[in-house]
Amino acid sequence: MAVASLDLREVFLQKLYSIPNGRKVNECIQCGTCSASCPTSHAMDYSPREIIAALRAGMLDRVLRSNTVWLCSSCYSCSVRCPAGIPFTDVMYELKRLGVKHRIGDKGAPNTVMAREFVHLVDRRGRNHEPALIRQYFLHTNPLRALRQFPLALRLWWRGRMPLRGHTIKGAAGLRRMMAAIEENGSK
Amino acid sequence: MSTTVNSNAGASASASTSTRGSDGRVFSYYPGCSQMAMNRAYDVSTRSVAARLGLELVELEDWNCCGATAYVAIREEQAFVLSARNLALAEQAGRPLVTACSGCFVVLNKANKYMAEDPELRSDITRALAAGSMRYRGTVAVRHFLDVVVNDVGEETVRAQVTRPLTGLKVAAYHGCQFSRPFGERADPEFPDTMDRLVNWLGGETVPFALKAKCCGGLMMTTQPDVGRALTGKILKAAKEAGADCVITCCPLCQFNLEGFQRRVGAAVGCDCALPVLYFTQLMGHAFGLDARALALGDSLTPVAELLHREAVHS
Amino acid sequence: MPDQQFEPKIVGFLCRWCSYTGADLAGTSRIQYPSNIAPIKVMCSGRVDPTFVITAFADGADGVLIAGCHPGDCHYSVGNYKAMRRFPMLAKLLDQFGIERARLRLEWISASEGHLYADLVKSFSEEVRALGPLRWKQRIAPLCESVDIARSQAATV
Amino acid sequence: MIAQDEKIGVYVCHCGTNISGTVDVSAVAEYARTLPGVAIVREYKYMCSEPGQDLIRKDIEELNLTRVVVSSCSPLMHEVTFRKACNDAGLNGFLFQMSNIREQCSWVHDDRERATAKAKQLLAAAVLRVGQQVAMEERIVPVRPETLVIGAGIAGIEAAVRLADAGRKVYLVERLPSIGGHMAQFDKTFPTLDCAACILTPKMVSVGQHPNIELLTYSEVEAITGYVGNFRVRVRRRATSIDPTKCVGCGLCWEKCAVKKVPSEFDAGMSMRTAIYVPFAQAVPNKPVIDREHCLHFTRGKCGICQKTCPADAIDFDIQDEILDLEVGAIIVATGFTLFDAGELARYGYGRLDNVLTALQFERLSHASGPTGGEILTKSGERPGAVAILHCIGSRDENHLKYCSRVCCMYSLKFAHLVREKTHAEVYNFYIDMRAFGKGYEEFYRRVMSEGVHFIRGKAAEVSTVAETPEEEGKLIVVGEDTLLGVTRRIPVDMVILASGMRPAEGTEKLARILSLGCTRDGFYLEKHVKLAPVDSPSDGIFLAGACTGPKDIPDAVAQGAAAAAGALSLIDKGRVIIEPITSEINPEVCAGCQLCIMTCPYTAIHFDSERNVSVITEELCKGCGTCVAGCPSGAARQKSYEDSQIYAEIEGVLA
Repeated sequence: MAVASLDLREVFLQKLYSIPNGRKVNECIQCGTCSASCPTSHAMDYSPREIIAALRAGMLDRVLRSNTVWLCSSCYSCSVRCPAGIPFTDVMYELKRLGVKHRIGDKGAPNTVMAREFVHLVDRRGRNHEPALIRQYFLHTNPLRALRQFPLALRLWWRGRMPLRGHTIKGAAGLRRMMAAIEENGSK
Repeated sequence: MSTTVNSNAGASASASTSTRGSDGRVFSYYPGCSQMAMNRAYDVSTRSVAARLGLELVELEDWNCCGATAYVAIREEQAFVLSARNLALAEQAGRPLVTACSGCFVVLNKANKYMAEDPELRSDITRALAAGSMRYRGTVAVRHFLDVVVNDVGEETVRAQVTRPLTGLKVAAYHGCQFSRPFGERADPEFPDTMDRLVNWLGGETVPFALKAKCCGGLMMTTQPDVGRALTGKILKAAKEAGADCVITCCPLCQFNLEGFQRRVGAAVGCDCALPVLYFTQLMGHAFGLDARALALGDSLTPVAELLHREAVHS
Repeated sequence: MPDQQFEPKIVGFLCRWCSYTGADLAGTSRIQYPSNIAPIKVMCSGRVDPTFVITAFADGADGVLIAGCHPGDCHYSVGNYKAMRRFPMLAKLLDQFGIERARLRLEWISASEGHLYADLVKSFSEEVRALGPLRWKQRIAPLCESVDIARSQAATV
Repeated sequence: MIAQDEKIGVYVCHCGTNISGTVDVSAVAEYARTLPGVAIVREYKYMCSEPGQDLIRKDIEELNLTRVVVSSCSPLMHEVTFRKACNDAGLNGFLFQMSNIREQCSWVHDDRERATAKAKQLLAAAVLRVGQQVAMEERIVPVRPETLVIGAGIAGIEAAVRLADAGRKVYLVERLPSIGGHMAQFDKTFPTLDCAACILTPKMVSVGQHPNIELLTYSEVEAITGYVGNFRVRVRRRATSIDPTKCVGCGLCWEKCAVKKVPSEFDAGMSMRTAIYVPFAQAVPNKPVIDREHCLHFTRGKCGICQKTCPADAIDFDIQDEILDLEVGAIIVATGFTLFDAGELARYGYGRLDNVLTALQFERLSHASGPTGGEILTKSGERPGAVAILHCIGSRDENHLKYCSRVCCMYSLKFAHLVREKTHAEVYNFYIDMRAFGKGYEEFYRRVMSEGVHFIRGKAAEVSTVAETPEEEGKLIVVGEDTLLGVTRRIPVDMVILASGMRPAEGTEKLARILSLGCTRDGFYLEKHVKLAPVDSPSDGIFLAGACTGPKDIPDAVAQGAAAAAGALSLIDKGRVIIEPITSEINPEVCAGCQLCIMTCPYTAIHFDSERNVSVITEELCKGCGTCVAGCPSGAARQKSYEDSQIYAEIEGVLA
């Protein structure tokens, strides 16, 4: 049973086509430049080229369930090399957002957690606070692994690189109002 | 007749806003969240060398998160709002915006461009900003500090500041991804030579370094350590094999990945990956004769001070 | 909101060498654009007499386009420069009549720029649509006793 | 205003479904009946066909039509056809008008109602306009029998030889010191593998010896004036510093030349040449030139060893550029292509890494008279064990050349074959799509596959030197996805050949301006019609051949050269040409003598008759731009075929 319904595909295509040059996915010539340029494609279930093939075949479900999107590190190598001018990094972002929003794609769990925690922090304070982010991240993923990071954390703390308190911007309330406004806009 | 007057007025107005920035000396400085915590050395050294070069970096008042990679992955328009708020603040200040963080640079620059290109996005963001009583007209230039130093300040001024030339020091200039990609406005997107030129002005030399703009793995060092280590490992290995004494970076995330995990990374790629890693600002500051404190050399996880000390003996 | 019911009429004076050929290319490439423009072929943008423009407005056009070869590419070396030099004076004349300057455009379209021609027609149609109908009879005709007077003014440009 | 007694025939074309698919042709025809002066309206499937034209001819004869309007395609397409049909039936062809309801209506609007409304507008404009038209005589001018051919690559050579063999005089202008073009640099030619020199050299020799060909090498066209049949051409012959009447081409001068380190253009930088040089052994003319940019006599004012050495006393440092003014009836442009600069794609390492070659460099490397005598060797002089050929370098790429360069697949196959044959190396072709469309091409592809060449379906992403395994140490590692496997492969090789695409030759844009030719977005010359008039330029009397209109292989370039020659010949042989009467006139009765027109005329075609105090146009010089008409304050100037009254009628029509 496909999770990604036709509707979701429509929503995705609409979003995809709204980004600059998003429509160019239709012009992919399947040359594989993206895959061979991607520093992490070896670890992906589907290479970037295959993701585009799957998208065009309407197999959004397959795409979202793969680990591929969460292995994109936004290095833009594919985007600058793509002979069809496809902004593939932006396509990946769009897929990440779709997966997160519809909670499809468990394979990306650690990255999803990282991204969610990041958003929480920034929404609250207006800025990121790295020590808090890392703490939250390991709490929600693998607390045991946090222990292994302890020596590094200690070294950082020792050098003053792990400040305990984060900073909240003065305009936090205003920023929240802006976020509310854009949220409302998006739900229209 | 009236149009002539209007266009003149317009021209002089825009000229006055741009002159304040484009005399090339005064910038709104955007440090970025990372420089407030784990990578404060970059902030400290950036401010120190800027002062030496006669650049006035005025910290952007009440700046917020740029809307970074991790944020865009969850919510797009919100991320643009975050960027836009910073751009609006910079516009208010009437100065171009400079940041030393490649991640922040790409996010702010991209938001700026996309808003300029996409009227629908622009109007959505304008409405959101208005909810917080702010406005962005799209007049701010977003710059990377490295680009400003090399392309605006330039060779003559930089050379004039050098008191401890980096004679004999072999440097791997690791530019990373997001300094020159995706737009490649000021440097080749795949083979940037911005830091190479700079090191040369400082009296040092850079080694041929094929992986100078390959990916360090970014956040994956934490979320997918196997993948991250392999990427970082390749870079450190290649730098070592090229005969580099150290690696310099222009991005806090690259810096952290390259310096923070060298033992485990070495194990992953099966070679010794221990190599001093420092910000280009630290290296530049050292050549300018600035002391270790002004460059926060003590923050380093790699033996940077020792390297520079040795180097100082050289010269 | 622009009046969705209003379909502006635009007359396009296209030079035969570049712009008319470019518009033909948009056709052979099947690039779609709004039907608001009606092309009139002239040999050179330099042939476009200011009175043509005034006549078009007087006869009911809401917008007028003059399109020629890019500067430096004129089939007749410099005809388009003449058009260019005439243009500001023509714009001033429009001011006198109270016709919005945005209703008249001078653009360069080469024989290979079918896509640009289509884009131009799209954007110009939208712009004129936003301005609304010209209403020469109500707005401008009272200012000059007859179209001939308007034309004769144009002839001095 | 259309006179009472006019009888206008209106013909609306369906053009199959090209027009009728979008425009309601019957509604347009119905509307035409309401227009003033219209006597008969017909619609027909294909007006341009013989039966379609017959309709017009018959109606003119039987109904005594006084004017004719056809609503169909662009006048640039069929105006001449219908005008002739009218003439045939005894109606002056200038009493005919066309309305373009295909290119500028049915093909660009998908809304049936709106397209139909617009077709009506355009038809009304044509009917009102035709009412203002007047019968005119066609202007007939003689055509000069000489032809100018610009560019002496294989297309230009073919055109020149064909014309010369037909007994016509040809001026063949070539920018470089020798004719031959790129083909002279090639080793073998696909798919037959015959050697380029073997088939080209005889042609080059015949050009050099042909009594009807005046060869102007080391020369460039600087200016062209006039019109079809009567062009005046200014050619600059660059100073060669050699007196060709004395030089016997013995070669002593370049043996003695002190400057020996100029990268050879002919060898694509793979060898060095001297400052006084012949580009290659079979050059035509086989006489040297002095490259003044590098010659010590010109750069430093000393040295003159060549002059001292020359037994024929042929070297003359004082020779100056020479300006020639030629008169010709036709012009053939065959300026060819230049290779895409692979250095723009830093990731493939061209210019940065040794043994990364362009296609032309490989041609020279493999050529028997090339820098290695035809042996395929790496820079260190060894035979490669593995060679990669990367297709589509620069081509089919949004960021560089958007088009397919057409020849690279085939020359890559040729390279693969040559490498296998000469070195037995493993050969890896990284390709996106294999395009083998020509005669014998697919068969050649099969043959090369059977020779054991590897084909990897995927565009190479980069050439790396960072080894990840011991086998990769010291090699060039080509990284690309094998898209058929879905696996990224790293292939260590000793040599990489970049199959660079083709872009317009340097100077194409400049010549376009000189000749008033249009260029496509890619920078190649625009043909009059890409399918039906591929060797005609939009300007009468100027023809296009070879790669100057887009990438071509040798057979296509030769075919175009011959076709362009045929075009020029049919023009010349006719001896006269009909010129559209579009010139301007000044009515001396009305002219106020202000002389504004004299200032606006781009052709100095207007002079002032001080006796009568009026301006006068010389018809032979007027090209019919109409700028003087637009600028005439008194309305004395008028342009035939584009009279003010006709334009006004058209304005009225489109706004009706």
